[in-house]
Amino acid sequence: MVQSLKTDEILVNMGPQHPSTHGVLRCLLKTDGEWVREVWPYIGYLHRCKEKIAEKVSYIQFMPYTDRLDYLASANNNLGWAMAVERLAAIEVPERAVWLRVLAAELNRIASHLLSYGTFGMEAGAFTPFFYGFRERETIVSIFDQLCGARLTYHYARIGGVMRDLSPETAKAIRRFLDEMDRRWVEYNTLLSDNEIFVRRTANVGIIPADLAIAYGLTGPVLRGSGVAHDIRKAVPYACYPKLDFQVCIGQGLKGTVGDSWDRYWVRMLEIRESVKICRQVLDGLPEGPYQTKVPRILKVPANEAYVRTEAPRGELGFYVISDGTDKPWRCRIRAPSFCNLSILNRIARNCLVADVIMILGSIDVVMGEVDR
Amino acid sequence: MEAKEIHEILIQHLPGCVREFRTTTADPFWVVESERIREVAAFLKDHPALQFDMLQAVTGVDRGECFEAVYHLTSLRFGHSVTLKAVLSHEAPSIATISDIYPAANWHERETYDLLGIVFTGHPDLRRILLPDDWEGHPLRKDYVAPESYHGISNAPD
Amino acid sequence: MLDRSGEQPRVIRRLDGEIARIQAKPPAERTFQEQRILSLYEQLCEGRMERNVLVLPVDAVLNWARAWSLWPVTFGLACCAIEMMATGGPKTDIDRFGAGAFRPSPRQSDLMIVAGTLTYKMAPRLRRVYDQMAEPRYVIAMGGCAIAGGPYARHGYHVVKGVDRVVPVDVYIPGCPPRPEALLDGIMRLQDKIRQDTILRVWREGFWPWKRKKSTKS
Amino acid sequence: MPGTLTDIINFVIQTALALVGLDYARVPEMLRIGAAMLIACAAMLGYVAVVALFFGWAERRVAGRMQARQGPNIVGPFGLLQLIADAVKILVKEDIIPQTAHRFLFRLAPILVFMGAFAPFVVLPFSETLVVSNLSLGVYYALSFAALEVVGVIMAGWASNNKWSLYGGMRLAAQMMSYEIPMGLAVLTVAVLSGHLNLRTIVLDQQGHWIFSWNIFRGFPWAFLGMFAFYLAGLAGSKRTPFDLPEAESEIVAGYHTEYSGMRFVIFYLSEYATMYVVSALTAVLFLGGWHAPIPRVLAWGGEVHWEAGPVLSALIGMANMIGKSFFLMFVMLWFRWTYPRVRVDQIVYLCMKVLVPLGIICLIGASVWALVL
Repeated sequence: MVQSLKTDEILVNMGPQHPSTHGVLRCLLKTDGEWVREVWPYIGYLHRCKEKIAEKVSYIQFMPYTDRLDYLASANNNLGWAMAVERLAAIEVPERAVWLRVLAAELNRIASHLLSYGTFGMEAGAFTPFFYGFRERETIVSIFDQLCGARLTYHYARIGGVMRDLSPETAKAIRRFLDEMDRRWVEYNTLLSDNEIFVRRTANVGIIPADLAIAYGLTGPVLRGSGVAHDIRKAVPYACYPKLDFQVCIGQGLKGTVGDSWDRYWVRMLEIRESVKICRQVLDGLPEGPYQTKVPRILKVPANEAYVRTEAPRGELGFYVISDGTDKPWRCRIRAPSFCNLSILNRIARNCLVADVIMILGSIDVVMGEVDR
Repeated sequence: MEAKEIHEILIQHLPGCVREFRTTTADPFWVVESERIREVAAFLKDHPALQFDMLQAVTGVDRGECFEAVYHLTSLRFGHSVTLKAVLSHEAPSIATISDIYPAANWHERETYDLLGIVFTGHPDLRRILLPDDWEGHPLRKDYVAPESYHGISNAPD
Repeated sequence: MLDRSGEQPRVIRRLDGEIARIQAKPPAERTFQEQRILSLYEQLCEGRMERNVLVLPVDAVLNWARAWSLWPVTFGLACCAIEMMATGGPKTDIDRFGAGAFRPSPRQSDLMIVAGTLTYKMAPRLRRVYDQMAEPRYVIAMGGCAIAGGPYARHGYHVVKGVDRVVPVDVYIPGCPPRPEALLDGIMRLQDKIRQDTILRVWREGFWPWKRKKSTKS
Repeated sequence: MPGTLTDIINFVIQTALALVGLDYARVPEMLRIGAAMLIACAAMLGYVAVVALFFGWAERRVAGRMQARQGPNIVGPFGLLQLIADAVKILVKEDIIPQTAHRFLFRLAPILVFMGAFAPFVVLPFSETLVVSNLSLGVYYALSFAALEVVGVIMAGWASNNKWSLYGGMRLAAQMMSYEIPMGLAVLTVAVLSGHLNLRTIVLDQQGHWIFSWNIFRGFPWAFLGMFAFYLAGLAGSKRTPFDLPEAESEIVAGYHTEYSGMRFVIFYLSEYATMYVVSALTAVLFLGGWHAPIPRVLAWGGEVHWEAGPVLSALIGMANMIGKSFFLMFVMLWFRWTYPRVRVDQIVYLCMKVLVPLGIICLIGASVWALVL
């Protein structure tokens, strides 16, 4: 009887144009009715040749391209590239610039997590969180507008410092936003995090055990959601993070198993709060002084190589740069967190429903600009 | 753990594996024998004092006369990391895969194959990952020339 | 060339003798000036035929409806897609213009906002989405990458240098990425373009279902 | 005193013809009934279109308000013409039938769906007199026609020859087949309480003391629980969030109407709002006292004081009550949609089979016991 009821498996192509694949990801699903037996992600639909371009343009010229890597976290990417080049060329950065970079990076982390909150809600079928997330994100974006004149591609951290100093008005606007964010955070949780339907959609879905997460090289909230307290800001302290007081948030399986989609989502929500805390500390402890050192217009970097790791909103962003004494890098490898995080999809999205694949994808929160580079 | 201590453990347990240990660069690196990369990777992963449990990236570098495969490993437990390099021939760059030791290497190796044409022998699914399947050439090679057009779409600048 | 009523506008009547003289000449002997006059006259007559009392109200209603109900297809490629989403967000609410109903299916949408970099791997898919859209359909190329490859135009071996190499584009919005206000402006420019449209254009290509070519869309 | 809307129309026609000196009685009876029915249906169709347009607009405005933005506000005052623009545009849009689709079924599907959504309007009473056809098995008729929609949607999903459409169709099949059970059980609860299946009689039965004679309170707690079962099942039947799986756009693109464009898409759109209205109106009729006013009779002319206010005025007031209740319940649907995430396909069946069906059975048994005891 059971044998005769066996149905056929069909292959369904999800993407590259699909409302919830975060851009242009293509997933090939092998489905048996609503059950997904296997998922094969296909990437490269946004391969913009970043690593080749890095070899063709100078160190300073490559900075705008890092903006467009993970376009939701430009400030973090700028920070990573600036740190990599400064380490290769042994450039000292003034203390104020370091703090300002951290301020920009943390604000951007909030913005990125807010967008992730919104799109995750939308993928679960709730539209309103998307607009709530965007409302606060818009405030951050306008702060960046004041800070560096751009809304999305900030180009704020420059090699040897930052682009502009923080004006008192902007500082005030940031403080106002941080106070507002505390209130909104509670509102977000009422709307989505504690919603019964949402919890049932995400808890116990797409569980990533800690050892699997490490084996696949996952980083960021995806790794921390599995209960591994690994944060580059703490593990390999850089910039002014050692002087700041913040916590590494990990998934604890509050609604289900440790490492499920809800945990990953919750880690992001907690990180918003931690970032708010960091921003306050940065504003309080911002040292006086210059915000930029003199860097030659044609920056020739001696033959050297370095792998510089920073904590972007999606995980470990590594720049492996090999210089050869000219003003252009010989090779620049970008270790994008989303690329590694996505590679686990095939492993965890098995024997689940079509709707679960969407939730797992949303909880991993990939940005295709970074996956494909 | 400092790089020097790691180096001592390496040459003690795996004699003849390390061809060179360079500390002059910002990040020290080991050049290992390309035939023994699997052995080194498995050792680094399992040794109780090292425990390099996470592979961060596999990178291919076109050095002009040769190719290099670069592996970045880190240990979440101890917080130390290493950079391994394997030198490959320019004519037929090929090295054994470590994707069964580190599952994370799977996509990285595919990408390196795609962009540089380094063949990872034993890889379960060595296909192009970023570029279309019918793309010609490996773009990150230094002698790569971009195609004139692709499927009838001109590549010439305006 | 004359319209059906036989009435000519005064300007044309004054030119009548001149036109007749030029028309009487064999085409090879006409001077450049005369050719210009003749072609202008023809254009004027054609334009006049399209502006009649039957067509104008229909045009007005249809163009009004089309201009104020541009449903975009949910199609984001890269960075610009974030600004496209921000345009739908609370600050610059694109829904005010009736263009906020993002449809997941290209069949039901009128507007494709190509927001971001188009790559060679993606180009056939973009073309396919465009092909699947129902007429009348419009395309906005948003951002430098969609216009001409943007910052990737020079060294990007895998980037299509302008989305107009794949699909016809109605409005280009420069910026990297354009601000939401710029996208709104682009939509208004598209509305201007739609308002100049006339039903006669569709009529010539077969307005009635039984005269129209059978749909052969995949 | 005319009994139904058809009678009223007949009366009006008769009067109008009498004014020009023609005798309506000499027209064959079939023709007379047919003409009246046709006019009543046209009126209902117009009403459906107006409701759909109004709620299409309201949905976007309400969504805007809930999402801290404006919603359409440029086309016409308060954006009221927005949906007119949408309708005109989409009606003149190209109508695509994919080459690989089954042409006949592809065309038939929207018609069936709309039939299923529209047919229940015939028995919906707007006031004591304003009902197109006062069927004695009104509830039964409404529910059975609602089932026709499933056939249409499965047909649409299959004939499109698109995998996502097929998913949508199959999801709806599973969803509606199972949700008809709690719906029927809830209706039976009411039927047991009032002893009728005629919608007009059910409403007339709820006449009396303010809101306490309404079914939700009369059969407390059974009908009270039954209302929630009915409303939730109806929500699932009308494919609204949190049960909008057949057209879940973040999962299966646009579900069963992925391949539909232009005119045919409008029909799906219309029938979605029509179903919403039917469910809301049926809830109002079965549980919330239909056209009876919710305020004490000293303050209103609804309910039993109908004829004191004159037939026309009382009909209008009853209609206002009825439409008001239905619109409120529809607004609740919008509220749900812009607040809740979507449930998963296994959860939707779970909710039906393990929560609503037992609830419905308990209600039915409880109501039967009460009917026997009281």
